[in-house]
Amino acid sequence: MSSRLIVPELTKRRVRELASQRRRIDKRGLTEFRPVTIERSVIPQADGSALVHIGHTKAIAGVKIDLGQPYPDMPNAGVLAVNVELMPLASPTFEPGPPDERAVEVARIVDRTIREGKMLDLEELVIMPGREVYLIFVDAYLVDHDGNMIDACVLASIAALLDATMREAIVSEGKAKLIDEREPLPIRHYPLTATICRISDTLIVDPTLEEEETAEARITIGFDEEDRICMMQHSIGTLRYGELYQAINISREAVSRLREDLRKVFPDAR
Amino acid sequence: MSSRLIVPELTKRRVRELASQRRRIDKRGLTEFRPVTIERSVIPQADGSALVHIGHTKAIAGVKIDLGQPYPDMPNAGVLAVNVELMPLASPTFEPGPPDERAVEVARIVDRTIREGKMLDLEELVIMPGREVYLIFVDAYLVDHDGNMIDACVLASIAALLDATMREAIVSEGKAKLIDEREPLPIRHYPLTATICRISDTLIVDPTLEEEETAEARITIGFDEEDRICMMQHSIGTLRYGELYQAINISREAVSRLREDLRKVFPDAR
Amino acid sequence: MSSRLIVPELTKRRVRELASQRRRIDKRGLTEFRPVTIERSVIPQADGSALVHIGHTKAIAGVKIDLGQPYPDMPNAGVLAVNVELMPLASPTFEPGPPDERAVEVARIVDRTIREGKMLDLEELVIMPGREVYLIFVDAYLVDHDGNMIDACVLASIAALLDATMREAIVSEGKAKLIDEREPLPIRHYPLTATICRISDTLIVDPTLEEEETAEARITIGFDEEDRICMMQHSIGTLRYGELYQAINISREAVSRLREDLRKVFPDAR
Amino acid sequence: MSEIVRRDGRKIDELRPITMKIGILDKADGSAYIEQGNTKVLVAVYGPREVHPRHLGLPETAIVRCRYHMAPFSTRERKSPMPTRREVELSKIIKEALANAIMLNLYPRTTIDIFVEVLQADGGTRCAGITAASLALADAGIPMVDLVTACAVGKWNGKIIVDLTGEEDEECEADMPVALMPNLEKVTLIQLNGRLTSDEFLEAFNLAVKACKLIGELQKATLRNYYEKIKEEVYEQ
Amino acid sequence: MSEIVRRDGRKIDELRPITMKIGILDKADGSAYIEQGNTKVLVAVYGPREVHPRHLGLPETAIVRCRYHMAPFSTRERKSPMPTRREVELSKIIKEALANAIMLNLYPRTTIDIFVEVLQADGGTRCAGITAASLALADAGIPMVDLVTACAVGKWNGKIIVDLTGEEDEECEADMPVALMPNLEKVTLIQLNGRLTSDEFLEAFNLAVKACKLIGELQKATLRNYYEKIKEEVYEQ
Amino acid sequence: MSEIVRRDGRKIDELRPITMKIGILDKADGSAYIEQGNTKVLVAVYGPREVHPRHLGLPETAIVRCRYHMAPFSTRERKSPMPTRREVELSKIIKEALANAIMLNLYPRTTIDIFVEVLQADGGTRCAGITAASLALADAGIPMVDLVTACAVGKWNGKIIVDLTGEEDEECEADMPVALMPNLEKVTLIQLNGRLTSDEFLEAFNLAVKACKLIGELQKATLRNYYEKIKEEVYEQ
Repeated sequence: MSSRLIVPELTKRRVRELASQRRRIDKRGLTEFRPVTIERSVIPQADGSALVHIGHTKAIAGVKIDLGQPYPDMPNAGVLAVNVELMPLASPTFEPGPPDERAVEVARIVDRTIREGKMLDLEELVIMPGREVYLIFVDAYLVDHDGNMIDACVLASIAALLDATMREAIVSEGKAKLIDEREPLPIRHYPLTATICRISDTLIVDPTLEEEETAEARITIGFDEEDRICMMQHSIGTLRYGELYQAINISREAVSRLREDLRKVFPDAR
Repeated sequence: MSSRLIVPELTKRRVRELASQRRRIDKRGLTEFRPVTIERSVIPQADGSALVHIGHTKAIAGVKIDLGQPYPDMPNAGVLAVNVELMPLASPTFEPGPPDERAVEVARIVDRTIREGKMLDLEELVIMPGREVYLIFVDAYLVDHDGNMIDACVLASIAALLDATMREAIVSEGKAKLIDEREPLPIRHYPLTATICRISDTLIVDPTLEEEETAEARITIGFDEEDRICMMQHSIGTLRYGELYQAINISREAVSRLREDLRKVFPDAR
Repeated sequence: MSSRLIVPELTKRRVRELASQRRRIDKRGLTEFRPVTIERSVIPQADGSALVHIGHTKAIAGVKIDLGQPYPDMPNAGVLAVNVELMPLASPTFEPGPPDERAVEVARIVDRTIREGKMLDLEELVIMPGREVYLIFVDAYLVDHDGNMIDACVLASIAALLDATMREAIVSEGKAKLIDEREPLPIRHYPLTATICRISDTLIVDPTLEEEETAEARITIGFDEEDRICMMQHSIGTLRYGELYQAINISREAVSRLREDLRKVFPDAR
Repeated sequence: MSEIVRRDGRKIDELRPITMKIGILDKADGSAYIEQGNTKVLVAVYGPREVHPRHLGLPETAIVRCRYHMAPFSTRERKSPMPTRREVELSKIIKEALANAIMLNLYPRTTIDIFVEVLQADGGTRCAGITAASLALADAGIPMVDLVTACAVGKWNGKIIVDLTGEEDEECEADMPVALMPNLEKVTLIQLNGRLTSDEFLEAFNLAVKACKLIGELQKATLRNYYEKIKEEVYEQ
Repeated sequence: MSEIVRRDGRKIDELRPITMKIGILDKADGSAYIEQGNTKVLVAVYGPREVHPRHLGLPETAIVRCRYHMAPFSTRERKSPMPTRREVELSKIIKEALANAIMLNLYPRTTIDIFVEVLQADGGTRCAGITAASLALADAGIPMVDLVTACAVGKWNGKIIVDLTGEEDEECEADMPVALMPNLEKVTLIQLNGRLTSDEFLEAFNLAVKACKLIGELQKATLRNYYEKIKEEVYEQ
Repeated sequence: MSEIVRRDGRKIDELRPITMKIGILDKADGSAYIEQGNTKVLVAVYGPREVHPRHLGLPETAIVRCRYHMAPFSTRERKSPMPTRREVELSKIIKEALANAIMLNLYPRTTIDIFVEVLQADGGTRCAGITAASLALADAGIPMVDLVTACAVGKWNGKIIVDLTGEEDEECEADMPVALMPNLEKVTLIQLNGRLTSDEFLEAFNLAVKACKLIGELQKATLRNYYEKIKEEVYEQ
């Protein structure tokens, strides 16, 4: 990982000054996301896919579905495997190679948002208990990094799962096989996340790269469609107790606006 | 691996001077171990465990036992797998990452002491020949490194195996399963090692870190309870033929005293 | 990988000067290989083996044959696995560790020459379709690197396969087993390669290390015994269209002379 | 709120028995050991020391590195010694939780290395690790703006409970590790796995604050005893 | 020679529909995206920039590094994200194909890093990658002696065809990716998998030259449009 | 003591046929090849040369690095080319066995790299490797205080025997590789796998000393012939 500073100190100072006046460098409202676009089915060869833009930040996610064995300790559940890569083409600070701790953290956040937010009914993905289940692979790739990679990777992954269909399985002579008929995934909930930063004692949502590099604290909070908190990850700095409560309120509203964007592309999503 | 010297040249000179007068920096006798303590069952979650102190040097070993397939070329033997890690918390010169050549050497010494010393009757660990056997995992961790990591890791591993019990296996419908009844491991022999260094032409047993870093030669010799040599590893420097014979005699006696310490904690051990 | 230059600039200049006069530093003809020797069965423990010299460049290849599962998408074909290592003893610029991009490229070239040149009838290597087939491992090791490692590794691998025999397989109770009777491999074609370099607008065959380091372009072309092109790899520099055609003609003739050398050791080879 | 409801007989707001020891390793610059119920964690601190490779050092501040690692024998099934993605994530998260308390600008161009080794895992290992690491940092003489104290809370069987065991962790509806600087009233780590309503979150967070205060008192008492003992030893000589 | 014979209805010398975009990434110094039939490839260029570690830099020339990588979802079966030997080889080969066109001596001691990411693979990914990388290099403002343009040809069902799909690639008797500098009439990459007679080779190579010329025109048109648009944007301000 | 008892008809104190060659590689600074029965080992030495990365060099002495490696085709079952723990251990042990004989202080800040490649394994590969490496070091012109000579002894079928084959190694009760500096009468490597009484150890060790002396004579004869040949070649010119 290169240690070279990609945001000049001067810019950081400007970001801080503006924040202390409750303003942002790109003139957005404090609790406003950058323009969000969601394109579905961008990779027809995948079982599901989506490309999302959050401002200049771009992430693409693909879902591949196969048959295989369940985990030995979970014979009655399908397998969900989430992988995130910070592609070297997304930023001068990313390098080829196995996922570093930042990529692993984002992968774990995406995984937990889907899993703990109960997005999928994994028990519906069992074909023969203990022997044959669906394996759902979600691969999210950050393609252009202008801040807030977490929400971008979560949004792309959720959208790719909503976009996905799986081939039906038939069992004959004790062996499962996929046929060409397709059905939607057993989606139960619609978790999404919003990331908050504190700069000069001001909380903002959806930080740009400049803001993120300036931030004193960062926390990502996920909500399902019933406004239950389903994921939290405090990943930079410290938060006063009151700020934590405030961050929850801000992110809850930001997520519900983000959910509108999602619903435009997936009308059935709640 | 850091190349910084952790024992100052001045100390080394002092160690050499004393050795040439057949004395040691901590006033021990030449063939005397530092105080040895052995605590068994320190990790109740493991099937067997022990924490040993040899002076300030500390090692902890845990045994986990599971069912699995034998090696294809040894269908009639249980599987023994020994792993040693020099934990980065044990010394400023240890670094996180896969075991380096020092750790691999110690692991191989522990493995050979157990295996060639015929400690376990591996044939007793077969449930269904060629298909299902006990897998014995021994993980030894060096926790505090003040010299003589080899004897510490051997002693902790041997003690953890003596401490261990395994769940009984029942076979039904051609499949083996572990039940909650426990039985001791099939222990046949009681190998132990003692490490000898040469400093200023004087042989000493159980070197401290300062002595080990000063040593001109090092050899580790293992004996079973019938005083048969069951392991040798010459790992630093050269030895005159006579020194080799002398080292064998010194280590034989040191091992028999170490065996007393072991017997206090495991009265059945020979 | 060390970046130190192993061919001095002065030598390179001399190589260039000579080439511009259509001469070579070792006085060879432009389209002439260095002396080639092929020794077969050098590793009796392997199922097939060969050591080749091309001038000072030496490569050794061994073939090991075992039983195993076919690839899921190719149930009716035996498995061919080619591995190439540039052994650190072959050159001051090679270092221990997993194969670097040069070794991988050579391995892929050897693999494609055998596979696309249809040397082996992989379908003849099936014992039970989808379940049990022969696995053919070809391991080629560059032992001394004085240029043209590609042709040396290809030649050693081809010779080791021609030298190889495989144990016959019998099936009993649905399981395949190898017995002690041996039969030759199902060889169908005899691909070989020749490598061409351009230096000072002159094309030469079988470059020495000095020539290879001076070369402006390099291409390796493989032919089967019916003079069909069966492999091409352009690996350094650029070629004018006419040079490409010329390179094909030169390498075709060089390969047919190399085939004479092979036939001396394997009289059945075409 | 405090009737007995839990498998191990604890009240919902009751911590497991906690033992802390300081200065137990000879070679480390600072070390501590904690037992919280059956969870056993050993922590060592090295530093401030030179950074290798040197270009990783920063001109105006110390860097903090952390490895959270579980021994193969620490879990019910043997764990491979290779670091899992969970261990990589927790290493990062624990590093952040502690770095925020350390006066890093006192030691430019150096590194402070924290090694958290889980010897037996029965729930709450990252929190026990942070609590112990805080003591090990103090033992190493590294100035902090406040101790860092951690405890998990969660929702189990419909109730908000504190300090989950491994079994409770597996069965729970939500699990929320929290690390605080209790005097400064600042959160240095918070994670949530599972689902909570906002009200449940508030209840859980308040319970975590309460638990951390208790554990913070234990930390301070442990430190006091340790320094007393050292003082005595010095006087004796 | 041009009757309809192929599974997708194309003539034997007919290219698939090609779309190219330039400058689509914000952070990269140069970027491009290509769709060639169902093959989709994204390329970014960083540099010329400092080399890390520094001893890899060369005193008289820039170095070029390249990573060709397939996304796990790009293939029919999910591909492990770990680089395969094929990806390692293609990274080297693509690097050579492009480095020969770049005026490397203008930027001593620097590196030019090219990242080729295959998003969907349906034949011809290395060629599409080279074609797009050439545009990304132009977008990064890196001087080249000529554009590099690539296209695969092959022998399928006894006929020499151009621009093979994934299906044709699997079924074909020979597959030959070619990259050219079309104005300079120089080959910068040629590989052959499968068997061709010398006559078939000539026919195939000529077809590749023809295809590369066409694709080269598309590259130039795409660049022209892109610069026009930039110019307009500058005037508008 | 010397009746025929062994599977291959050898007496218990009889070595297998040994062939040694020197200077067989063109690029290495020194090289040697040994066949001991069916065991075949190739060794190359590079150095003294600059250390990379440079901070590994030592100001007052050369360092020695060694890789012991078995070719995939060297064993009965194909061996994965990845180094096993056994190979890592033997690399370390062989390095120590040889480093003790080299006058390291003549070449401060350099490295001497020894590559031991087992081409065919039939028992005694580490010993054959050491014997050959000693010749390769001489070939590289690196001053040593004595040659290093190695041979395994063991207990097989109740008898102490010398120079075990692979088959004897598998069946034996004890296997003891020994490396000596025969003139200085110093042990530079000794390992024991299996069990021996002290008396058996003495018998085995004496047998090893005897065997090493014989092998040492062979080494010297091989070196003599090699230098003669070089001298002749020089005179001829």
